[in-house]
Amino acid sequence: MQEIVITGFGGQGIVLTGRIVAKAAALGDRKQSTLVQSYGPEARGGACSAQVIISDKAIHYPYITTPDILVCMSQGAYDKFYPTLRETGTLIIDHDLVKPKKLKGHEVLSIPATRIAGELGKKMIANIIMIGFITSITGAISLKASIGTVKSSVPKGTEELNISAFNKGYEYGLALLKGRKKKASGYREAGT
Amino acid sequence: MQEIVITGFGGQGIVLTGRIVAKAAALGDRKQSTLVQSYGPEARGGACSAQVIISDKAIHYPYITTPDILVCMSQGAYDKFYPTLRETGTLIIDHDLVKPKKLKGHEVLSIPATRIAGELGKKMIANIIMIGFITSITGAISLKASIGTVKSSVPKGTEELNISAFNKGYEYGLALLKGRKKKASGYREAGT
Amino acid sequence: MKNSSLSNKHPLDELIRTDRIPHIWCPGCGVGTVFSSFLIALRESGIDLKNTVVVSGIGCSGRAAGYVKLDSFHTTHGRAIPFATGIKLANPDLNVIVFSGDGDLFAIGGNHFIHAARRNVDLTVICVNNFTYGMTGGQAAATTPSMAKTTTTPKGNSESPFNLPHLAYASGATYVARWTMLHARDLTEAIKEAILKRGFSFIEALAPCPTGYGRRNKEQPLQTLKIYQEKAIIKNGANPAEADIDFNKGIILGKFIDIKKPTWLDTYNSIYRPQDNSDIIDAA
Amino acid sequence: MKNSSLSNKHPLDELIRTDRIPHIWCPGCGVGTVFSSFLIALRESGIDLKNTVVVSGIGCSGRAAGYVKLDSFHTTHGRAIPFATGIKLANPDLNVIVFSGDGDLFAIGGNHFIHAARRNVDLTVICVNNFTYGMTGGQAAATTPSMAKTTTTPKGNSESPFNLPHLAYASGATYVARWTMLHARDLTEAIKEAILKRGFSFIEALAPCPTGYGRRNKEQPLQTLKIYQEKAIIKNGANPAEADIDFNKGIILGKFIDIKKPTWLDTYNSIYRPQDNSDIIDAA
Amino acid sequence: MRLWRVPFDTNEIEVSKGIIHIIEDRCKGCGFCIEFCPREVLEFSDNFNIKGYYPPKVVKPDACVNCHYCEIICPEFAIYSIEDINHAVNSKNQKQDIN
Amino acid sequence: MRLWRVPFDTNEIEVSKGIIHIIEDRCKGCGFCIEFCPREVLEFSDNFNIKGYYPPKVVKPDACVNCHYCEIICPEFAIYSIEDINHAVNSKNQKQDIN
Amino acid sequence: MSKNVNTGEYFITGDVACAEGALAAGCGFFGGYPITPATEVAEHIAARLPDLGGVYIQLEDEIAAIASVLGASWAGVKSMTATSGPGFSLMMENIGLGICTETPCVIVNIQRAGPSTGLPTLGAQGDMMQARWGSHGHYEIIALSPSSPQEIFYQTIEAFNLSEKYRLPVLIMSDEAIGHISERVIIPKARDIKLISRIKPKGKKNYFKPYQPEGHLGIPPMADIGEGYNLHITGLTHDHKGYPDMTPEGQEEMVNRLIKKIKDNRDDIIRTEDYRMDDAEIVIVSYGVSARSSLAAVDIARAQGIKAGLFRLITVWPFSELRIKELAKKIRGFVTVELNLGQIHLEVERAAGGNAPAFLVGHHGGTVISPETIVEALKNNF
Amino acid sequence: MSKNVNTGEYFITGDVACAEGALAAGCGFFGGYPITPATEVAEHIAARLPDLGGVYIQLEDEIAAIASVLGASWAGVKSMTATSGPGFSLMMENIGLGICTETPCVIVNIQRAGPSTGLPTLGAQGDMMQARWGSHGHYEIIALSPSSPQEIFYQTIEAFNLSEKYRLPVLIMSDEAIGHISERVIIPKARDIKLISRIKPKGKKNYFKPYQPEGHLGIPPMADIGEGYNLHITGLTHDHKGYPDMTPEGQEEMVNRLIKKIKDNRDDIIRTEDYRMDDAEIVIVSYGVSARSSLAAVDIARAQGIKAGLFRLITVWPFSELRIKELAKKIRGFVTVELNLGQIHLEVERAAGGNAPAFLVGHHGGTVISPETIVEALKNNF
Ligand SMILES: Cc1ncc(C[n+]2csc(CCOP(=O)(O)OP(=O)(O)O)c2C)c(N)n1
Ligand SMILES: Cc1ncc(C[n+]2csc(CCOP(=O)(O)OP(=O)(O)O)c2C)c(N)n1
Ligand code: SF4
Ligand code: SF4
Ligand code: SF4
Ligand code: SF4
Ligand code: SF4
Ligand code: SF4
Ligand SMILES: [Mg+2]
Ligand SMILES: [Mg+2]
Repeated sequence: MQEIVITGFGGQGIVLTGRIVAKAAALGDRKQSTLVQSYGPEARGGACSAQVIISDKAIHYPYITTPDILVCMSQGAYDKFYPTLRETGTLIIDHDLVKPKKLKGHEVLSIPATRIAGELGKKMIANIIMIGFITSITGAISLKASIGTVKSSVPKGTEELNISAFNKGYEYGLALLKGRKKKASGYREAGT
Repeated sequence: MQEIVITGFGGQGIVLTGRIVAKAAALGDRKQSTLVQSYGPEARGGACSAQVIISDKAIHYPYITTPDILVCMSQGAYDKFYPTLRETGTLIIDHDLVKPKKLKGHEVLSIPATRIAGELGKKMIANIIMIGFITSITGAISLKASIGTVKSSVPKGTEELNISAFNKGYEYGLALLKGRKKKASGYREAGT
Repeated sequence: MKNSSLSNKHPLDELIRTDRIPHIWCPGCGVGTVFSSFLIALRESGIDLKNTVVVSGIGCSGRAAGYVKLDSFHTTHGRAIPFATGIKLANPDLNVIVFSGDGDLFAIGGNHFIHAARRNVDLTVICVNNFTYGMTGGQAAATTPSMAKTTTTPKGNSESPFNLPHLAYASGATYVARWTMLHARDLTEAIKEAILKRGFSFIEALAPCPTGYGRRNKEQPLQTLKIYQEKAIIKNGANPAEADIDFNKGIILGKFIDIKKPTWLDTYNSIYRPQDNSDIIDAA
Repeated sequence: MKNSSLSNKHPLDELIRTDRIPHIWCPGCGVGTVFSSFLIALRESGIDLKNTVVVSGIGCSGRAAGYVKLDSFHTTHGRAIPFATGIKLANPDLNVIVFSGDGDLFAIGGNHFIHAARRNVDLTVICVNNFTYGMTGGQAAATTPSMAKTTTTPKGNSESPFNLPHLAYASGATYVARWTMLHARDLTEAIKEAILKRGFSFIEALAPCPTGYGRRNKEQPLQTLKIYQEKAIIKNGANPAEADIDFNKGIILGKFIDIKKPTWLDTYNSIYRPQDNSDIIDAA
Repeated sequence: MRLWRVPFDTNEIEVSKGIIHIIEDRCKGCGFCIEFCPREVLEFSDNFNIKGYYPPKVVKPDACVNCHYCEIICPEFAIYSIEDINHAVNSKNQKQDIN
Repeated sequence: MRLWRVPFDTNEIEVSKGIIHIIEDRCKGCGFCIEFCPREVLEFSDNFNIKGYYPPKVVKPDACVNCHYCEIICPEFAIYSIEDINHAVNSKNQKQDIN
Repeated sequence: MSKNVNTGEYFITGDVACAEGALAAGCGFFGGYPITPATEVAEHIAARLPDLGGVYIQLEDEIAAIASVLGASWAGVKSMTATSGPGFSLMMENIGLGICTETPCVIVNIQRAGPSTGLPTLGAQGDMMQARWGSHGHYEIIALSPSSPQEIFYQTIEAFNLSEKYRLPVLIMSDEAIGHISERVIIPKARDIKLISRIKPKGKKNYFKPYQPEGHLGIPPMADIGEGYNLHITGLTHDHKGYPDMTPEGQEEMVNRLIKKIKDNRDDIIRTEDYRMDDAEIVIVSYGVSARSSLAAVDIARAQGIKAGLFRLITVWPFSELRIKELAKKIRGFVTVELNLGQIHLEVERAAGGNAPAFLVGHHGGTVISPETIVEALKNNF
Repeated sequence: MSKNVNTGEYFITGDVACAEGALAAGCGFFGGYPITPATEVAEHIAARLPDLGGVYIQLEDEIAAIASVLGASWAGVKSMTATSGPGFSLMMENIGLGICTETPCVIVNIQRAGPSTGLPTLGAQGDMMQARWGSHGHYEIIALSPSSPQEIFYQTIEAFNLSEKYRLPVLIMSDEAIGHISERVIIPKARDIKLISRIKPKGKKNYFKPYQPEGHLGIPPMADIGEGYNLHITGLTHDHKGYPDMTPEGQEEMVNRLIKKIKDNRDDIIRTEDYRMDDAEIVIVSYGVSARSSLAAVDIARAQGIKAGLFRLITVWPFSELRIKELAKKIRGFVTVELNLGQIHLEVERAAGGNAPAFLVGHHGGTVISPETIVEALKNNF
């Protein structure tokens, strides 16, 4: 079972991100999954989060108190949710929007998703980049399921743009993983 | 305890009749009394009745199934209510409006209240005449209480007319009682 | 006496639930006359009566649904119009007529009236305006004339009444007329027109309520009718804003509004299923 | 830079619950501007603010009651007007202002509006008309233009909107005006006039809802304001019946109605306690 | 009882002759038909019906022009007229009748 | 972003001079004040505020005529002007300023 | 003020007595809408109130009526409305607003037989559970049920007192029978009527928190409009300041307070009456008009040697749970008598907790249960 | 017709699944009014229904919405509306009309936290007793409570079936959590969905009595408008002809019928689910989203050696009284888990009748009860 919390502010497509991840797991990877979302006290804007659980067994209680994976796309969200992340959990952030503070030993996996999106000419697409990144970094959902779900979830005519955004995120993740492996092995080498 | 049911059709002042009798008992004679009224299924017009209980003790259940005194001011009301009259009960009718049928041995105490009212020039006053008649015939309420309550219950300026109507009814009752006594003694004489 | 006869069967009997006659309306009440005009209009309109339904709210006038021998509904107080709207939109083949009182349609039900008029739902709404809540014994209504006595305004009504045709017009009604029950022929004609009208049509029928209203305002039913006769000013096409009811100066009667507009369903169909319904839209 | 400066305190802060700022209104939402105009009007009117109360229903606009630092009530959906009526009649010394949305005042609350107008209860009603239900995410409202896209009319609205000034007029309102939030000065003036007006006064303030309405109809807030600017036709005294909002042909703005009539309380007092209140009646 | 006498429906009279039918026991005695018959055909009867009301009776049978007004205005479905096919009259006759 | 430029409030200008105050962290960046200032006094700032919005900044301080329009139209109580009592201008000066 | 109190002896209906009670309690605003069999309450008030300086207004519907009553209450005036089933149903949403905003007022329901339009002119006690649960969300309520015109007079005063003391809408759940019966009603002198008014805040106006509980009852003092407190009042979940607090914690704090103020003060709120209960083995639980029949039934039953007693609920809500629990341990059984098919009976059964059987003498409505029916049931079940 | 059924696999919210269920059931009329968190039901239907030949209309308020739904049903079309607490309160009067006139339709309540406006975006199960008792007068109702989007899909179909079969408004008492959670939903083939429609009258049209019970269920066949039966339908107490019958006897006959058709057919109506109940000593009674937490709690508890089981109410009303009675005799106790402060719990307690203790794990709303909280309660109470 994997418990993923994706957070940010209204308008960043946080819920859609969660929906694609959860849907990819359910319909693509044929696992069980649930998505619940929550908004802050305000009607719109403000903090916003999506909680996704992916599991091989039926999920009864769909709420997450201590996520395995926390994705933060805003500082406010980071400040609010970081304390809930498990000790063994994975922290993913948008590099330019979040400055991690008070880290309790988690490695910070960051991607400048919003910046890349800006470069692609569409700020709104940062969340798709993030999905790509999550896919490669966490392996919570398969590449096939993820990319297929992105394709079927975006407006007609924008598939190409979105897939290329997805790929950017995915590859950024792969590269990071490689680097991390190297680094990790490097450390090990040094250690031995 | 005396259970009085006054009946007729809407517009005859049946409920006011009941109210005056019950109020006279409660406020004039300082007894306990209750008044409940009921209309037929129709919004207005149709059968209409007032149930009055007069008692020296508290009255808990204010509904009457078998009245001691039944006053009928319409044929429909007679047809409906006569069967409920106690064996020992008193039957009072408006002479012109009710033709008693299927009598079970009750004496019929009748007064042409509506006709007398017509003679007084105000048909609407028949019920006050009836109150006078009830007062003298039944003794359920005292003359003083009854006349006082009539006075305080009718529109200002109409007191005199109403009192004279009351008196007509009251005296008609007295005369009837006298006649009845005579008759009764006559019968006895004959019997012995 | 060959020119008159006693009889058992009235020409309208086929449209009445005779097993429920006599109805509850008081002697001298005007609701029965409006109802009678309505039945004649129904008959004369030539519409398919099997596909005609009458919906009422609660009140003396609202009892009409219980006497007409058609599919008929006596709903909750004020809700005849949305109930009728559901009927009409669920089965557009039905002719849907609302027959109810001023309190029902314009006090508690006022919002439904203005919205149905705005939407131009194809309903015919007949309002018996007796200036009071007859059924509950004669309280002030939203139609009660200023200074009139009612059980809740014992010294006179301190409020001003609605001008119902004006309200109907401002809300979007496509047919608006006012008559009194004394103008039974005009009223019948108007109801017939309204029934045949495609769109939201509204008829205000003034009628005496001797029991609830007349009694307290010292008007015998025949006196009320006399006022209707003497004060009536027939002004077809009058501006509804000026169609006041003033029992001293005059009661403006007539057909005030009769315009063409696509109905709610016409527009809905044209937007949401243009293929299926081209003929219906033409008919609008 | 002597001609500008950063600051912490706004001149309206004394009228705002600054501990609740930022408010919930979206960037580009017009409610805040109408609210700001309202506060300025309040201040400029010179009325006793301690005796002034603001009542809202439910909706984004209805949140205004939560931000104004006066006695203020956020009631139930549609019921601000009767709630306010209770306040006013229970304590006539209070200035009672209703600030709410088009859905609140004219969909669910329509009946209360027309009746309060008919009665001429001395209230000021400010309606932020953003042509939709903003709070619930942008469904069609009774004010949504024909063919506009909303979450419940994905292919376009099949209904026609109310002409609110016409409805207000037909119901009996004594002061009726319409402005857009862009016409902030006129709006402020109008609100001030309405507040000082003795009688039922109504102001419709057009405002963008970029989140609920603009987004689906491809209007950025500034574009909406541009339409307000370009299509505005100011016609004081225009016949409300002709004061339509047509985003192509023109949006008629102005003060349409300003008449004198005794208020509900004036008449009630004059009938039911003439001795006590001769002065009040004079003032009407 | 009679309050005024302006034939209310004068301009609507059909030029024919009617036979009036009365369902007496339905009548509630409101007098609408009597009062507003343009030809004064009706009067209150002297006998009350089972409900205790005084229904109308026909007092000028020949005057009836079958205008149906009594029929429409009756709130009780208690009166109606039927054309007397044996006594068709033209408008001239009609006028004379009245005078 | 700028869509058009017809000084919306021209006929309402008070002939005085204003100092603009901006409460940056209240701003939600709607641009109303910038767009509709009759004197083009304002522009979007380059830095975002704590909420992530770009508030206005004053770019033509001398042009401000203290008309308060930005103040009224701002939905966030984030901007206002105060008369610069040291720089009273008359209408003539004002006109020259603009040209 | 003493003009309010019509001191004297009258022969009047329950509806009129209710109206007189309201006036005696100082009611200054009545927002009405006519409905049988409650209309006479409004009519009597409409005639009397203007002379007392108050206002009667008939609104466009019952929703507006209750909304206006809430508004008037905040304007500092004791306020009420009266209705019957259909109108009561329409008021439900705004009764919830009254509960949530802690607005004192009185709502009279002269019950008629339902469901729906039902029998408008005939009585029932079918809205008792609706009184408890008719508005959405979880809350507590106070409901009284009078058994005579004299009692409805006093209970209306009591209802105002409770509503002012505990800050909530208080219901009078009467019925057509009591509303329309006429009996002697004695209206005492003004000085013999004890009135309670909302507690007013003290201290600095700027720091006033309209929902900060105070005193031993835990009720926040209430500022009226125009007193300078800049109140903000909302039906949203709110904190002590009155500001929206859209969190589960805020919800818990608020709802707890609304519930506890009633639950913790049950002893002060609940009024009941025992009749021949001392040695009763069978306890009739009843209220309103049914309690009159029950009382008569107790006498008949006793005469026949059945040890019956009547536990009469004057306060129906909150329910006398503890007393029933206690009784259950020592008696042979309960019989609930009510003009419905078992509403308060459910509570009796629940509270009896299996310690004593509970039977129902119910009725569909449209009449009054006769004492004989009750005695019959006592015999059949025990 | 099969266009109605969106056969396939989806990842959708409960609200959308509810809408799809309605369409699959053949719903042809939706009378709506937006309210969080039920709006999405309407929005989805608004987009889909016109293509299927049906009509979505948004009314001016919830009262109009329910009234239009009743009207549409009589026009022969399966009809529904969806709302949340405040709107549900407003519908109460006309739900009573639906009950009294025996009008099939479906009303969905996606519950949010109350009372009053409360927490519009956060869930609760605070309207459960309102569902049972919210309209005036005494009546019975059917209410279902789904625990997942897949289940709300099926229950919506089931609700239409029950409403057509038993001729009454059927309630779906869901909650924000289920309305807004997204999960996999499988929509089967049209031919695998069993639909029930009202029984049509046979025999002579002139003598048709719209309220004459028929068949083993005792439900009157239903004629639609326009079929030539000259129906008269009223919310007044009525006889078999549909005519007003303003007598206590008429009342008894009618109300009895309305109640018996539900009570006598409980076995057919009530659906429940047992989870690890075989040897359960402690029985959790729950429904809706709370039943999900309860199910998780059962597993946790079992893992800790506590013999817990879940008795899940799918049909909440009529209440599974008999089952609880039975269970009470053999288990150690009940724990009711619900997002309110004890509503269904009252019924559990009553039905347990003292044979087994009943505890409550309740909550004020605005969140979901966690499995841990429930396990804790199991441990503390047993
Ligand atoms: C919700 C509700 N409120 C009040 C009533 C009581 N009531 C029944 S009829 C009526 C007034 C009817 O007035 P109107 O529609 O003018 O009909 P009329 O009797 O005058 O013909 C009222 C208030 C009710 N039945 N339901
Ligand atoms: C009885 C009830 N029904 C529905 C709702 C849901 N609701 C909240 S706000 C709103 C619409 C508000 O629209 P409007 O008044 O135009 O305000 P806006 O948000 O557009 O400013 C609705 C339907 C509610 N709170 N109560
Ligand atoms: S009370 Fe009035 S409206 Fe009702 S039947 Fe009698 S006269 Fe007609
Ligand atoms: S949703 Fe619309 S009305 Fe509401 S705050 Fe946002 S923009 Fe304004
Ligand atoms: S039809 Fe009737 S109204 Fe006409 S003339 Fe004959 S009797 Fe008179
Ligand atoms: S109009 Fe009808 S009810 Fe009236 S008197 Fe004539 S016949 Fe009788
Ligand atoms: S006050 Fe504001 S709007 Fe006016 S000129 Fe100065 S900056 Fe521009
Ligand atoms: S109007 Fe206000 S919120 Fe908008 S940009 Fe200017 S300062 Fe910011
Ligand atoms: Mg009326
Ligand atoms: Mg709006």
